[in-house]
Amino acid sequence: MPKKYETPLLDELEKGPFPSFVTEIKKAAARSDMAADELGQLEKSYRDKRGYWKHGGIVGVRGYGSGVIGRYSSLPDEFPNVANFHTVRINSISGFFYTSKFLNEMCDIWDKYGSGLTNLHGSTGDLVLLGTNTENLEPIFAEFSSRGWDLGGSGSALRTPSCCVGPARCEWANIDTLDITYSITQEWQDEMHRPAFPYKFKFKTAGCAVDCIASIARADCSIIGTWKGNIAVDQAEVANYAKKGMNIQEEIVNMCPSKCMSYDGKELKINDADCIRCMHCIAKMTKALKPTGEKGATILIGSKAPFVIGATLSWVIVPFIKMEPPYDEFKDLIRKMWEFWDEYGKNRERIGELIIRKGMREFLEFIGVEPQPQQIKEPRRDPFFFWTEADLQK
Amino acid sequence: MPKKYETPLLDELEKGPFPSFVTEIKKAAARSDMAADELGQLEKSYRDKRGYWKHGGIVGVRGYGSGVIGRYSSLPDEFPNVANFHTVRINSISGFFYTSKFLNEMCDIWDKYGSGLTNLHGSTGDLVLLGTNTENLEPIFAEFSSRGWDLGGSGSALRTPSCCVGPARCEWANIDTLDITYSITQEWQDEMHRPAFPYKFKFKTAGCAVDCIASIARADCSIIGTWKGNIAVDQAEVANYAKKGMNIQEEIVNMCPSKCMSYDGKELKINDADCIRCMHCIAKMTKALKPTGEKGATILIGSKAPFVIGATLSWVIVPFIKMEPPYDEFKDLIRKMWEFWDEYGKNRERIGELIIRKGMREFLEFIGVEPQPQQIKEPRRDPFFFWTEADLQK
Amino acid sequence: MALPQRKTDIGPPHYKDFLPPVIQKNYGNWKYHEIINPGVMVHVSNSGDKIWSVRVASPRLLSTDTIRDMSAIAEKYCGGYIRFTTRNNVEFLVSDEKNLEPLQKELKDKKYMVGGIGNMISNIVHTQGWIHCHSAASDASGIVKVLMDEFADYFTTKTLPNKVRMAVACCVNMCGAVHCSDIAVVAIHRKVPTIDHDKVKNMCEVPSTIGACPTGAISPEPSKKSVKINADKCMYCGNCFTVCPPIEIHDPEYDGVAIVVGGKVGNLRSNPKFSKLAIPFIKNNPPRWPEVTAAVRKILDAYVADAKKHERVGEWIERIGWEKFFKVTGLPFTFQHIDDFVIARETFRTAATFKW
Amino acid sequence: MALPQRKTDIGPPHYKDFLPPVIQKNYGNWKYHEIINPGVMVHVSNSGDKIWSVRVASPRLLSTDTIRDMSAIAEKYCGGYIRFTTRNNVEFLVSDEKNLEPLQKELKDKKYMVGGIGNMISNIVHTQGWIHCHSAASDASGIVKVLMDEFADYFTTKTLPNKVRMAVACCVNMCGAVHCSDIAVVAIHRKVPTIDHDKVKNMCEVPSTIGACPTGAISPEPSKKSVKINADKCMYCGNCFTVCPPIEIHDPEYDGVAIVVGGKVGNLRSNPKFSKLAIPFIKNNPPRWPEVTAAVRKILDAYVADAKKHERVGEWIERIGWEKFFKVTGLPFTFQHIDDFVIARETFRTAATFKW
Amino acid sequence: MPTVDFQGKQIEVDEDGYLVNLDDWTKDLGEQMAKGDGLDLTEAHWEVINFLRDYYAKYQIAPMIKILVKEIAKVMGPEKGNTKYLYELFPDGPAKQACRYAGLPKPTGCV
Amino acid sequence: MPTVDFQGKQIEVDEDGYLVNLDDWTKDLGEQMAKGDGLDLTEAHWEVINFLRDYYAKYQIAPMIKILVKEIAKVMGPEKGNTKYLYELFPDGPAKQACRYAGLPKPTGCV
Ligand code: SRM
Ligand code: SRM
Ligand code: SRM
Ligand code: SRM
Ligand code: SF4
Ligand code: SF4
Ligand code: SF4
Ligand code: SF4
Ligand code: SF4
Ligand code: SF4
Ligand code: SF4
Ligand code: SF4
Repeated sequence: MPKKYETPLLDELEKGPFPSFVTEIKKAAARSDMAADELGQLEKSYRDKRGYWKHGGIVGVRGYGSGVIGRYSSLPDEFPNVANFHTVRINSISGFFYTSKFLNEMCDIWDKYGSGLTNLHGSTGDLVLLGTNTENLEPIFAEFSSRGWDLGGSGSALRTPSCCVGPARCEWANIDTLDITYSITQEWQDEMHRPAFPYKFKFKTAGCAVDCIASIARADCSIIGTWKGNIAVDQAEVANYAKKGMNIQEEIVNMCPSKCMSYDGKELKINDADCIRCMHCIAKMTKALKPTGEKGATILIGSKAPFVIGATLSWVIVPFIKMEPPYDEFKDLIRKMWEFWDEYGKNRERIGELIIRKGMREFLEFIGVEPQPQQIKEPRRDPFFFWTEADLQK
Repeated sequence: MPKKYETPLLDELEKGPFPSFVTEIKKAAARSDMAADELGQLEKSYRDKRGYWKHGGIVGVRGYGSGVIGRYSSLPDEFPNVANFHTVRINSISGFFYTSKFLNEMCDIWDKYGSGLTNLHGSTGDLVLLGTNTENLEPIFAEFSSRGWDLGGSGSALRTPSCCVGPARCEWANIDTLDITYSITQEWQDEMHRPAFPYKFKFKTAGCAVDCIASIARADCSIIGTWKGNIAVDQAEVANYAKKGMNIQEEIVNMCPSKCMSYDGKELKINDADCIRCMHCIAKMTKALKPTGEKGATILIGSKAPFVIGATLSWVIVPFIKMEPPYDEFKDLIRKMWEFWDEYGKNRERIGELIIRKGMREFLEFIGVEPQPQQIKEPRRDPFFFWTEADLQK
Repeated sequence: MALPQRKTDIGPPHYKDFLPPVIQKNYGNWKYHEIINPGVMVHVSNSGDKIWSVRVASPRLLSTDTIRDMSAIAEKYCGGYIRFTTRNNVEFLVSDEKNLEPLQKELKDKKYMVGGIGNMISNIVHTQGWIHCHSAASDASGIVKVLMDEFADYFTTKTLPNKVRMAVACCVNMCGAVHCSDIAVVAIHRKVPTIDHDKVKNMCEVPSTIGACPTGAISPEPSKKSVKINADKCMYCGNCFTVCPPIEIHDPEYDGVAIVVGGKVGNLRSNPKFSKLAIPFIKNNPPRWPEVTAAVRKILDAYVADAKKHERVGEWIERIGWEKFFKVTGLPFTFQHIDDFVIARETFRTAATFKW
Repeated sequence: MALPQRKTDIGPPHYKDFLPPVIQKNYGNWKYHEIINPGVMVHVSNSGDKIWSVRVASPRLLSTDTIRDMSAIAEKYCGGYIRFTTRNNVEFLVSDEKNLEPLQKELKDKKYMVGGIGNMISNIVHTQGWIHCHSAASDASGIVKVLMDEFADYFTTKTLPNKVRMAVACCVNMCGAVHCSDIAVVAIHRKVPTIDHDKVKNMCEVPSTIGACPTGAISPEPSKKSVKINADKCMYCGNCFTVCPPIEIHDPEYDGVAIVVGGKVGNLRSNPKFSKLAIPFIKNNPPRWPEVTAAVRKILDAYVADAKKHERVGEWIERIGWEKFFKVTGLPFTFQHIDDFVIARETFRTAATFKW
Repeated sequence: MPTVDFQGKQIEVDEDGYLVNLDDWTKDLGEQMAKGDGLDLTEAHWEVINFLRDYYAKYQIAPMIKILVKEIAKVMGPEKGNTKYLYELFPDGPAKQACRYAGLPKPTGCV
Repeated sequence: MPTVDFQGKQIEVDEDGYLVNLDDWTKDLGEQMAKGDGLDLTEAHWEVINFLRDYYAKYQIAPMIKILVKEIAKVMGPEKGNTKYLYELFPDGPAKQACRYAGLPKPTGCV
């Protein structure tokens, strides 16, 4: 029987309509010593208004440098069952699809070797097994890998790529987000499991500019589906939207950022040459509007959290690239980017920070991409700029 | 008889409809040795595609550290009459108004002591006497100052303040630009004539947000007239504009940046609370619209040319201040700013650069101005910020 | 019991094996979707096939008990097919329309919170907090819980001008999308870290520690083989603490959260935007952080009252102007709001235009 | 001849003494103005009084001869009252309507170029160039002359969607408003400066020189009591040359001009804007820089063809997008266009939206 | 604090077995740590460990993996200049094992 | 290059009279330069000149005027800590005269 802690503060968080994480921990704590001590320590944190975990430890499974986040309690005597309490990152499925069969198996293993607590999912997209002891790591890995599952990334390595639901259940996907994610994950297993980069590297793939995976905000490489072609308009459906009460002028035409639409009460017209493919009109009138023509992706690089130079959003490197299996052109491009990073990156320097430090020119020349106005919002303002010897001879 | 140079290249610049500066130099060169050598040296520059002037010299008049720009030819043997060829900056009149009487007197003095060439005006706003020898400086100063004129600024000093034509001939002036300029010029003669700042300091005053003196782009302190109150609409005049062919919806309502206007074909309505006083509607319909209520100025600080950190535009420090003679509140504010600059400014550091380096807080606290959202376009994005001990106790 | 044979570098299973048959068949061939109610949407394929998704809220931190329960439900109504969304909600994937009602009923009976589809407040992206991270300056799960309780009706029934994406991060590492959320909470410190000098030389790489400081506040202290911090330059970010264990930054007395607003990631209408500081600090007040929910309520209410249809929070604020945002919300404007970090000058108002 | 008694610190005369009586009377009491033609406008006071302004172009560099001539004209028609504009045009201030026609006639007869009022190209703000400045990488007056010749009809007769403000600066010190002009020319160098090491120690403050470099390319060369330049970091701005005479940067072979576009200073409609790089380099080709006039013509024509009424160049470009600007003008996009200076990251396209 | 018994002395280590006092390090202690993991340190191992120690002594930081890999390629031949080889030598990874045997501080942060 | 005759030697100066070789400077040369401008250097003048020389020796730059003014205030009393006083001492200005007599490089740029 696991120890039972008094948790008057946490109990307050079992009230209210939203499902309670405290209830979840309590469920596991009923069976697991680890979960019980987690609960106890958390109550103490709530009382003292501070965490009681120490700096990350270095633990893992044989042959891998990543996939496990080491964690030690700073109160091991008080909470011995979380004295060491590491998380295991299981590489999730593209699009976060599961079957009950797998989930039940996963629960069996985790109840046996871990706290019974999970995160579905971690922010990066891993299936996070939340808390186990050092000695259980190898068994857990054996159980999962023998069933065809592998660990995700951590450390200065490729992180578990993730994507939006895309073509599996969305009419707007311009690219096969699930397949791309699967393919790059498989391609770069070594880069994921054996940290050899200057710092972490994340891929996120969205089927369109709606970006339901927030790729532009939190991926070193954001792959965003797009198209080259017109938006086909089904005028009958337009009329339907109007009939159902949509104010097409206000809600659609006036909100188009490139002001390339017009509506005379009957016909909705789009000047496609000026459309910037923001997805607003399509999203709000999905039955009436549909992109046509060539499909592919825009590749953006560099988003990340605030350290050290402030948060960044990814920015355009390649405005358009075809994304068809086996994605060789894309993969070669990424390899060149990594080469650049490998060559010039400092310890704990994300690729985006490096490009900002070195300048776009060095990066683009290295990876062999032409300068294009699509890469920038606006040209430079100050007349300070470089000329290579070759430029001067032109 | 001044020397006559062959100027085949410059002669090309006497062609065409626009008045030719070459013709001007030639006119003066017909009488002045200096102007003649200026012409000759310039022709050589045109041939060799490079200037032939040396780094600025240190020359001036007794008791002043500024007002004269020393200049020496790097070809003194070839062009001995411009071997030294300094410019004298005469402080111009507020609003650049002159009388023929003064202009003629000025020409007399300048023909006697200088090249006969002028700039009306220099970019800062001085009446620039273009080119004379060292020995003529004192006589020139005596001639001008005895007639009630003084030198303008140069060096690390207050520069000649300048302003738009304002209330003298413009219906939109919210403040008396001419009087403000005159008053600060008189107040700070010492600061103008005896350089004691870390670097130059420029005032420019515009009567309204149209900013016909480009104050926001090139003044350490930009004073821009504004109002607190409604825009009075003369609907009859609105109708007149419409009748004369103005598309009020397109040209006025749709172009209003704060989208606070509406027009139903008859009445033009303004939601004044949302107006940002950009001046567009007023400028395009001057007979129909007129600001009412309290008048005053917005004080912005910091614009300058690109060195060292890139060009800057001035930004808001005081959203609204009354500007009435003797402008004490304003002058005290400026004195505090100078104190701050004096305390922390590095050599050749403009006040704007200093504020950027030190942060707005230190500056605002020093000068005693509250933080206000009008000072910024948007709040900070990264959660990195300071707390003073006093803040923590709040 | 012998362990099964481990394998390495096999990667995750192929996604195809986890897709319901109707999805496999209509993969990439969807025509449109319709939102039936905040908890149910249907996607219709060019072939006429349909798939219904029923969404329920999840605290993300799930016990195996709950997962087993969800599995059981999925087996009963969905052929065992279930997915998670990118914001950690659960989606039951229904291929057979007749299962739709019974599924919804069972979910309701079991007190699952159904909703989140459309112009709603969906789940709050968040991080580990006191549950598992050494770096946390507050708890994430607790704040998420109280916010979602407060706004539950916006998940289940009441719609908004557009989606409102919220996030909570337990420190400025921001392991979520706080920096691009409509409304987000980020935990911060406010005191200069202390250094256990004796340990630095054994546990800490001095150059990395110096390099970690965004403001250059750290310099070597050679006498102690350690480092020192210039208190005037330190803005308590904690990055030195991350790279150097003998540095301590937690201070329960002064730790708490900031609230940022107006970010977004989608490209619709306006470009992706960073969140900006709305409230520099609210003290940690567990277990229910009432000041935080009240503050978010204030911002949300102002948005709901004033935004146009389809306008996101950031788009609304940009339309009315930040000065008006502070006015309508009544939030005080402080020195902390004025940027003094790397791109500060780009945030200064280089124009004479603003509202009073 | 004895000199008159000098005075100091008296400042300029009072402006009142230079205002025409009608202005003195109606000072601050103007009601509206009307543009009669591109060379004439009238301001009408609340009292009903009027003042007409007749504007003529000026090369700014004026000989005393020309000034005397203008004075004479002013005396004849304007009671001697004349003013200069902030863009260096000359305005004859007419108080008596009957003088208006004869004045215009005389101006035309004397080949003064009348115009510049309204939506025109007014005079080009510019600087010293080879005429008087050591720093010049090109000549300003010459380029202004050829541009104004090229676009003379936009000064005298043809109107534009809005004012087009041009500027020319002879070096990156930019003693004009190049950085905020609709279209501007700025002279640049393209070669790393050379250093006369022997002179540095006598003529030059080493720390100031190091501090002057925007990119930190300069470091001490203690052996020579001089400085050295890291060629990889130098972007030829010439600031070291400004502060340290033994540094030389002129190189006629490689000096020339860049063209920047889209800036403005007024607050109307959109906020003041910086100019942005359109053409990184055109070689100096005196006396008439035909490539410069052709390039500006190309940009202006595209603006005239495509801009809406009242749109400034920068507003037009922002509406169509920079990618389209390069497309419609046919100007090549190069590495030089991509910012790599202090706020570079703010110029990167952090969105998936753009035109092809 | 946990300790390990080394030649009769109690040496302090942290939870992951890294030295608490770097000065406690000796070659033999490194050998013993490896033995504890079931590893016999060969010359190839020592090549790595020594490089780590030298690098740390010089720069006060552990080298980035890419630097280590390049060094190995230089010394042991290009076919060994990859992380695979490093993991053959140190199956738990260079951070977990090589740095520990080398008596460097525990690598932080990068998780 | 112009020169000045100083104790029989030809000393190189630039157009504005600043030394071309700073090493040529001596106290007497400073005195002579001042005489040329009709000035007799008093102790007050030397206070300024010496400060300029010391400062330059230390920092390799001429002090900003504000620093000079503060120094004077410190040494000579607050009522003399202003530019007016400096211009009384050196009517052509500290840049044009004091720096020149002190044998500093010609101040540049700030025009
Ligand atoms: C588990 C997770 C939060 C969660 O609750 O979901 C997480 C947890 C930690 N992150 Fe994170 N990060 C997680 C996603 C993120 C994200 C979001 C994303 O990947 O989409 C970010 C922002 C995007 C980015 O990459 O910048 C993120 C930015 C960071 C940073 C800042 C990195 C930077 O360059 O600024 C750190 C600091 C570091 O690397 O030392 C960090 C570090 C950490 C550490 C390892 C703290 C540390 O220094 O030891 C946390 C371990 C917590 C623990 O003990 O369990 N974590 N971290 C997420 C990973 C789960 C998963 O694999 O699915
Ligand atoms: C004469 C004039 C240009 C003109 O043809 O009109 C001018 C001429 C010079 N400027 Fe200027 N500046 C002139 C207005 C400006 C302006 C515009 C303004 O004042 O509105 C600017 C941009 C705004 C600003 O202040 O930043 C300007 C920014 C500079 C700079 C860059 C300052 C900076 O902080 O980046 C320098 C460089 C310096 O100070 O060393 C400079 C330096 C110079 C020097 C003194 C060059 C030097 O280093 O010795 C030039 C002397 C030319 C000569 O030999 O005649 N000049 N200078 C303008 C002054 C005339 C007058 O008094 O009316
Ligand atoms: C299921 C999910 C994808 C997945 O792979 O899991 C998803 C699914 C859909 N999104 Fe999304 N979005 C999902 C995360 C996102 C995100 C990412 C995030 O929140 O971190 C965004 C970006 C948010 C932002 O911009 O900050 C996102 C912004 C949108 C938008 C844009 C809203 C807007 O106008 O700004 C739409 C279009 C709409 O609602 O009209 C959209 C539309 C849709 C559609 C209608 C797409 C479709 O045709 O199937 C899907 C159902 C909408 C719904 O839930 O209201 N989805 N959607 C994610 C559900 C998360 C959740 O549990 O709530
Ligand atoms: C005379 C002068 C002021 C002075 O003190 O000398 C002046 C005078 C007037 N300006 Fe101006 N502006 C003058 C320089 C400016 C400047 C400054 C500059 O160019 O460096 C600007 C800012 C330009 C910018 O934004 O980059 C300027 C932007 C305007 C505008 C705004 C145009 C717009 O819509 O963006 C107006 C309003 C309009 O034209 O509708 C205006 C309007 C006016 C009015 C109508 C004001 C009035 O009611 O009297 C005056 C006659 C207009 C005209 O010339 O077309 N004035 N005007 C300046 C004449 C310069 C010249 O010779 O051409
Ligand atoms: S990003 Fe686009 S394709 Fe992907 S789920 Fe969202 S709307 Fe669909
Ligand atoms: S996708 Fe966006 S830019 Fe294109 S037409 Fe629709 S709303 Fe306009
Ligand atoms: S700035 Fe305003 S007040 Fe001054 S002249 Fe221009 S429009 Fe008139
Ligand atoms: S002044 Fe500008 S913001 Fe105000 S109503 Fe007129 S156009 Fe709109
Ligand atoms: S945001 Fe900070 S405290 Fe929270 S999980 Fe990430 S690193 Fe840990
Ligand atoms: S807390 Fe942040 S700002 Fe303060 S010293 Fe540490 S790294 Fe620097
Ligand atoms: S822009 Fe440069 S070259 Fe031209 S006058 Fe100014 S400092 Fe001299
Ligand atoms: S030219 Fe400019 S960038 Fe080059 S060394 Fe000199 S100051 Fe630095």
